[in-house]
Amino acid sequence: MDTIYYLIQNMLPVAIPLLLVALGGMFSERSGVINIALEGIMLFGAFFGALFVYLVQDSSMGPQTILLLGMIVAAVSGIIYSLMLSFAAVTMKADQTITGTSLNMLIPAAILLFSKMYFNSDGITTSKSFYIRKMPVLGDIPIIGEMFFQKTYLTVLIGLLFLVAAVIIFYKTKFGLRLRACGEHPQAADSVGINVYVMRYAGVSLSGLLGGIGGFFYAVGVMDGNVNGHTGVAGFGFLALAVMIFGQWKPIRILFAALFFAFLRTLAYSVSLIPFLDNLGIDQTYYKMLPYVATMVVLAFTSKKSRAPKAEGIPYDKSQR
Amino acid sequence: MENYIIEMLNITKEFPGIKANDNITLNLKKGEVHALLGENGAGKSTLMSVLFGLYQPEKGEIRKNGEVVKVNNPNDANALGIGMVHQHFKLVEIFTVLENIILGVEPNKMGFLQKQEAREKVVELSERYGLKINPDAVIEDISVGMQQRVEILKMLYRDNEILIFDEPTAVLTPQEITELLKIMREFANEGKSILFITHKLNEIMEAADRCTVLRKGKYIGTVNVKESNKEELSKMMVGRDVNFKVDKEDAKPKDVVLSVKNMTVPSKHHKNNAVKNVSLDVRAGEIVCLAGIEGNGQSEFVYALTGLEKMIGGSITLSGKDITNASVRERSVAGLSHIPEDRHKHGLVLEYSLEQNMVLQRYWQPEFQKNGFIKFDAVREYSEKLIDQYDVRSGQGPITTVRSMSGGNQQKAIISREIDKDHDLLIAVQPTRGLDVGAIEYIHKQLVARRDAGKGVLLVSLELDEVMNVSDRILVMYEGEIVGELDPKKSTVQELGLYMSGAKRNTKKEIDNAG
Amino acid sequence: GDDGYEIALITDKGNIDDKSFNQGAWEGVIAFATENEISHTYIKPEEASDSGYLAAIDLAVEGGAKVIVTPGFLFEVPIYEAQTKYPEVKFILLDGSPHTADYSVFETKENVASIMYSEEQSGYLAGYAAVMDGMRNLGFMGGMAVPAVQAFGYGYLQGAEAAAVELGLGDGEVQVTYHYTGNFEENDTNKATARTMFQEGTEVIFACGGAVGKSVMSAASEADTKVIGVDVDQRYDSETVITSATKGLAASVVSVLDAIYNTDSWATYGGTTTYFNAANDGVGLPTEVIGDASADAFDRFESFDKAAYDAVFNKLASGNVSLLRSIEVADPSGAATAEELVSALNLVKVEVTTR
Amino acid sequence: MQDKKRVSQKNKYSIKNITKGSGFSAFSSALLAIALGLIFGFVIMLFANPGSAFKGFNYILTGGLSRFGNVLYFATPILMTGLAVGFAFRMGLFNIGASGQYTMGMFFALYVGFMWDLPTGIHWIVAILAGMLGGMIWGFIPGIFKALLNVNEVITSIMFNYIGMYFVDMWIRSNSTMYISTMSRTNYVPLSAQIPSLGVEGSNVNFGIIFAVILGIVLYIVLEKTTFGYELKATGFNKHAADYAGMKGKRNIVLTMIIAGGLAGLGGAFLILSPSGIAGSSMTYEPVNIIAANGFNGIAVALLGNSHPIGIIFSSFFISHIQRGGSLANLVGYKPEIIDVVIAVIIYFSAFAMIMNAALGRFIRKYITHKEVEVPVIEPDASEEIKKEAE
Ligand SMILES: Nc1ncnc2c1ncn2[C@@H]1O[C@H](COP(=O)(O)OP(=O)(O)OP(=O)(O)O)[C@@H](O)[C@H]1O
Ligand SMILES: Nc1ncnc2c1ncn2[C@@H]1O[C@H](COP(=O)(O)OP(=O)(O)OP(=O)(O)O)[C@@H](O)[C@H]1O
Ligand SMILES: [Mg+2]
Ligand SMILES: [Mg+2]
Repeated sequence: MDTIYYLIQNMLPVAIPLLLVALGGMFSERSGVINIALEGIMLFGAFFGALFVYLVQDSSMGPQTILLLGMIVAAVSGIIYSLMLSFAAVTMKADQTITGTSLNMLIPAAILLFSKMYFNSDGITTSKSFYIRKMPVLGDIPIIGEMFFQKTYLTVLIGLLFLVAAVIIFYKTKFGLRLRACGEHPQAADSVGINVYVMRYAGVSLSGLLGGIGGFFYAVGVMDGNVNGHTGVAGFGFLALAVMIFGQWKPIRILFAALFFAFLRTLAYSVSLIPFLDNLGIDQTYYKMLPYVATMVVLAFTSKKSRAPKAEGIPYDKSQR
Repeated sequence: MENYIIEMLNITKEFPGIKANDNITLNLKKGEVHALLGENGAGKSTLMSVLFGLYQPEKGEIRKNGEVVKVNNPNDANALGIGMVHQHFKLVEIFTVLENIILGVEPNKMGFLQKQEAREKVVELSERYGLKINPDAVIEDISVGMQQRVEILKMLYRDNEILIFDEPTAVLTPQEITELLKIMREFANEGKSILFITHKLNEIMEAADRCTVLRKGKYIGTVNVKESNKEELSKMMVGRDVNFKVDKEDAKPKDVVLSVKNMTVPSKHHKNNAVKNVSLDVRAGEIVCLAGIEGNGQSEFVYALTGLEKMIGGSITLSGKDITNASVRERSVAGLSHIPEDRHKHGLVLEYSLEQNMVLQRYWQPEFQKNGFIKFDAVREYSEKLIDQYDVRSGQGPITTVRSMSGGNQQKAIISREIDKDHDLLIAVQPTRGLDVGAIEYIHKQLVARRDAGKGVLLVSLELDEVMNVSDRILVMYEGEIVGELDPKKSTVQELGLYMSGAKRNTKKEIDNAG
Repeated sequence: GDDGYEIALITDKGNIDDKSFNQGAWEGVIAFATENEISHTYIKPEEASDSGYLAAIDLAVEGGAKVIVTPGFLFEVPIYEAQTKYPEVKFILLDGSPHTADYSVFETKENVASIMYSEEQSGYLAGYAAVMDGMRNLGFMGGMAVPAVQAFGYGYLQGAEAAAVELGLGDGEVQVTYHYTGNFEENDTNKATARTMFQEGTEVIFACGGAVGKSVMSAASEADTKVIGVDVDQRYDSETVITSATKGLAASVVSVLDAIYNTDSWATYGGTTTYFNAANDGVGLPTEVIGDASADAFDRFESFDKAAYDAVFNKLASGNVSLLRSIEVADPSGAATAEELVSALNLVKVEVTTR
Repeated sequence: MQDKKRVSQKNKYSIKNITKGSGFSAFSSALLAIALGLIFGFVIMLFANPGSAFKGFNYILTGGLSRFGNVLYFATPILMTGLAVGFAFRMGLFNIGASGQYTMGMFFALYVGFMWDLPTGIHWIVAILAGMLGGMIWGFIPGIFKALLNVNEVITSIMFNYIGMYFVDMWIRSNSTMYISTMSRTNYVPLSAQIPSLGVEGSNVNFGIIFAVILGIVLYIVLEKTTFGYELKATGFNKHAADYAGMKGKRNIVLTMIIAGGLAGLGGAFLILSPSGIAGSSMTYEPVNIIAANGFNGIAVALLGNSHPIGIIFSSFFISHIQRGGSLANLVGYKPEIIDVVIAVIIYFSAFAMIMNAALGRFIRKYITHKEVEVPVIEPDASEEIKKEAE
């Protein structure tokens, strides 16, 4: 039982960034813009979130307050960075994959440059701990409390709130309806007076917001509030893309996909706790590959029938018939 | 001055290199059905898009009830009570009917959708006008006719009083057309004003009060339909007398070239099969036409025939050779030429030059390559020959990028390529779609010439006139099955329509006897 | 400065904040150069290869460097070349001694100071202290199995064994989980590994791999367990750090630079290999808290104190304890098996599991 | 569409003569993007340290000239990965997996270099070929996933970058001939397996660059002169038309990915088998679980070179050139990462440089040749005649 608690407690802080970023990708792609830049957006958000933490960590603010403020900083930075994507992809009608790739290349280099210039370092190292031993009230609920609200981060709770918000926005609001229309049939949306450009900017900006927060939550829950230009977010942005595809561009499925990956990843590092696996004596490396291999296996089975938003990747041109 | 609800005065709209609308004036009375007639590219859709706010004209003004209004986008149009059913439906396929109807004018409380409210209104409207729909059906699952009803409901839902129909009948069966025209009249009687675009003179005669004719972007005139006739209208439209009949002699069918037995093809869109157990023969020296309303399996049938899609049952024999499992290339070599339905999707590599496209089916033949290296001179020579022979016009001849060519000439390029290639059977799928009268005439001649040269021709068309005029034998496809065989000389368009809509069908035996 | 930079440090693969060689050496350079107002810089090689390092040295010389600090054994071959190529430039090579690529010739020219550290002594003190303090379930997380890390680790085991013997514990009563992370990074893999170890009951982990320590500390603070730091005194990085097995990287660089610029005694270092060990106070556990003379550097132990430390340190310094710094390892990655460790290091009281 | 037509009608003064024209505009677009990227870099330098900005910028622009051997040396691997990305791109495949293919190629080359005993003169050639094979295998996998299972190659490639890297690192660490644990890196490659040097003083530039350039030219010929190239580009432009024409789309996808992988693998081999100026030394590899950056630089090279093999040759030289300059800028205190930033910015702009360029061109034409540009208005049907006349 301890092991199960342990696995869940360790899985969630990993699953949440994946979930948020994949949700971000979903908003962007369902509005019609392929967002390969998620990796870069995450890193950008993580960097500014961490920079904020670094600047205020010695103040008297409590860690959870700092975390919330840092989240806002990360969200805003994510949005700003994502505007570079929307500008190129929506306004300038540039190739979305190329733009995304360039944005992914830009940010690690910029972090290295900046950090070396100002900190003589490869990134930002903070010293604030955001770990929560036990959340008040919630942590006392039997079983559930120990699984979800002990030995964890506030990010888990916030992440789940974001999921709920995303589902509601996506399916229950007029904004969501319009956004989805733009990713499927922008001409149709245009013909009923929806501004496709604005909706795509909105979709990409939401991915910036969620990507930035996801990046910061990755930094908090996985990297202890640190960020550097070398490891970046370790391919989490790309994994999130895979999660999004696996989740068929739908929020609840994305949640399960994110949990699935996070579980494998946690398992990979916890082999020695699980006697059955430990006894197999398989090289650690294979476990490290597991999330990536699992992605491939899953995609191999789901891709045939996977259905991407119809208009994604195609710049919308009003004058094109 | 009469009391017009809408006046479009001196509208000029240019696209790069082309004046789509040149000083056009159009007046719409309240409560009338006003037809807009013109050849392909005459500027009808453009004019309507200007009215609907999709395009901004360079010159001219729009008035509503005598007051100048600005229509900068569809929202403005909507506010002015103008609604439009587009030539190509603008529906989001994965949305439900209801979602499509409310899109853009969603009833909401603080941004949250209030679908129940919308549903009530939609159901009420659909009952009132007899536009049967299921609000929860997903668009991709419903028929084209039903989709059009959704488009119409979209306008009604917005309480529009000026309704624009851009070629609404192109995709409908004669029966559905009659139904639609009735509904349009009903709208007019209710006081709504209708703008109705069509190429079909019959429809205008039947339903319209007045008709405005455009030609090559210019305004030709407006007539009262009751005081005019088909001949006058068509003359206004093309500027000369039109010969609607294709000159050809009777067919002299010889051996069977193509024999399809029990073909079954699965659908990509729904669970049913798109083509169900279809058998047919095409003989040398005849034009067989596969008629039917779009979406009844003709496309899938052709794709399976040419090897672009997989079939799950049946067999195909071409000139005595079994090609059931052959690849696209093998079928082509065995004597199949294919003028595809969608020239931009399948027929051409738009970024390639004309000459590169001319050898799209043949680049691998020894004539054009040696050890894998392309013989550029041979390609040039060959394409020049085709260009010359088939009068394919383009800016720079063989090196023109095909994307820059007009649709008609793109089509000519494909036809020349497919005809010139050694073949026993020519499959032509909607070869005249979107082309003007001149080009259509030319293509019909070519098809007949192929027939007369002793080739089999399988024509797939949605245009009833084309079907009746060009073919020697008509097979009607409905919901993936061949439901009737007709002799064009002995049947009427009405009869054909009944088959197409599934209202009438031959028994299997009758078909066998006829064939 | 206008005429370029007089002291240049070339980083190996990491950056100067790697919590390891580069950082230690760079701190030494900064400390000395700022105090003495000498221009200084660091250069990252374009390519992590011998010729890439040599090219970086070329660039530094081109930029006006008179003294070049090269942290890490990866510079052994490049320095062998450079010492002849630039006879007028002084090189401080940490943790290595110049030789040819095929190891046929070892030669440290007059213009090269080769510096080595007795990490096994430092590790010994850490292991000894932990067991003496009452801990029985120990962990070791090294970076990669390079000589310095191995020496720390082997010393750690030997120290634990020595303390167990001294305490008269039974065979196998002390358990050590021994692991190389395969990198010198702070990352979630390392943190998860540490977490897992703590979850299994490990009381303290000797985090011996540069930035790996950050991961371990964070895992420890979450699990309420302890960490032993490495290289420099890491008590300021985290409350969980009870002590650190230090080696005087910065101090040694400062000493050599001081010899060059201030005391004119380059000859003591130039042309030879100098060992920094317990005897010359080059390694050990911290005994003072910076900025607070009255504070007790051993306050995070339960019972182990300065007196106990001094006793064991003096034994080492006097050369009475002989320690193994390297052992025969079959695995090509350099990771020893439990059996290899137990037999080569004569462990009886200490039981080892590797991971 | 209409736009191009108009130009072609008036080709007396048009700058776009379809084939040459598009090449030209790609070139000038690249220049525009480069200029913007460099300006961006300069602005950063001004911010960081205004005093040395001009000196530093001058290093970046011209520094590479004095170290031409190294420019070529460092261009070799990125030229190969650039070709790997660019070639696949022509087929419409975004091969972001060049990194993994490169790493695999490097491992295969190393393996043959260390484990096979072959005569000097043959050994390095076999090792290079082995590298190619390694890359091919790692390109084949995403190809198969794409062709048979319809899995997006971008995701597959990224996953296989990681998988490949983990495999290689594991294999290397467990091989005592190849790996020196005390150095945490591979051993020196046997002399017989090293590629002969070109003997440029102070540089390891070797025959690899010559092979790489030749391969670039070969690819150009394949793409432009052969039926395979014809098929490949046709598929890239319009895969439906390719199917319609009976081209074997799936086979071509797999083949393209194999070739692309082989190219990237060669890049890895060229790099790891490079000779060293220091006797007995060589390139080494550290199995520290880091994705090879040269694979990603290849994306930059390919995009800047407009996926055209000859363009890629030049863009690899250019990128290597400013990278060397960036290292020199170290001398006046600038961090070489600035070059990576500049490159990323260049790619960002190059994604829509064509559009900017066209807009710029229109603008210039409008104000310079004001009258001529006055678009002759063509009536829909009259257009045919006018085109006829223009011929
Ligand atoms: N967005 C556009 N950009 C450039 N040219 C256009 C555009 N839309 C229409 N045109 C051109 O303007 C002319 C008029 O087109 P329009 O669609 O209005 O014709 P139409 O009368 O509706 O023809 P059809 O009967 O084929 O629907 C055509 O030559 C067409 O190519
Ligand atoms: N959106 C557009 N932008 C620019 N040119 C266009 C556009 N649409 C059509 N054209 C051009 O206008 C001319 C005639 O177009 P039109 O739409 O009437 O052709 P079409 O025969 O209907 O062919 P298609 O079915 O391909 O549209 C062609 O030269 C075409 O390339
Ligand atoms: Mg139209
Ligand atoms: Mg048309």
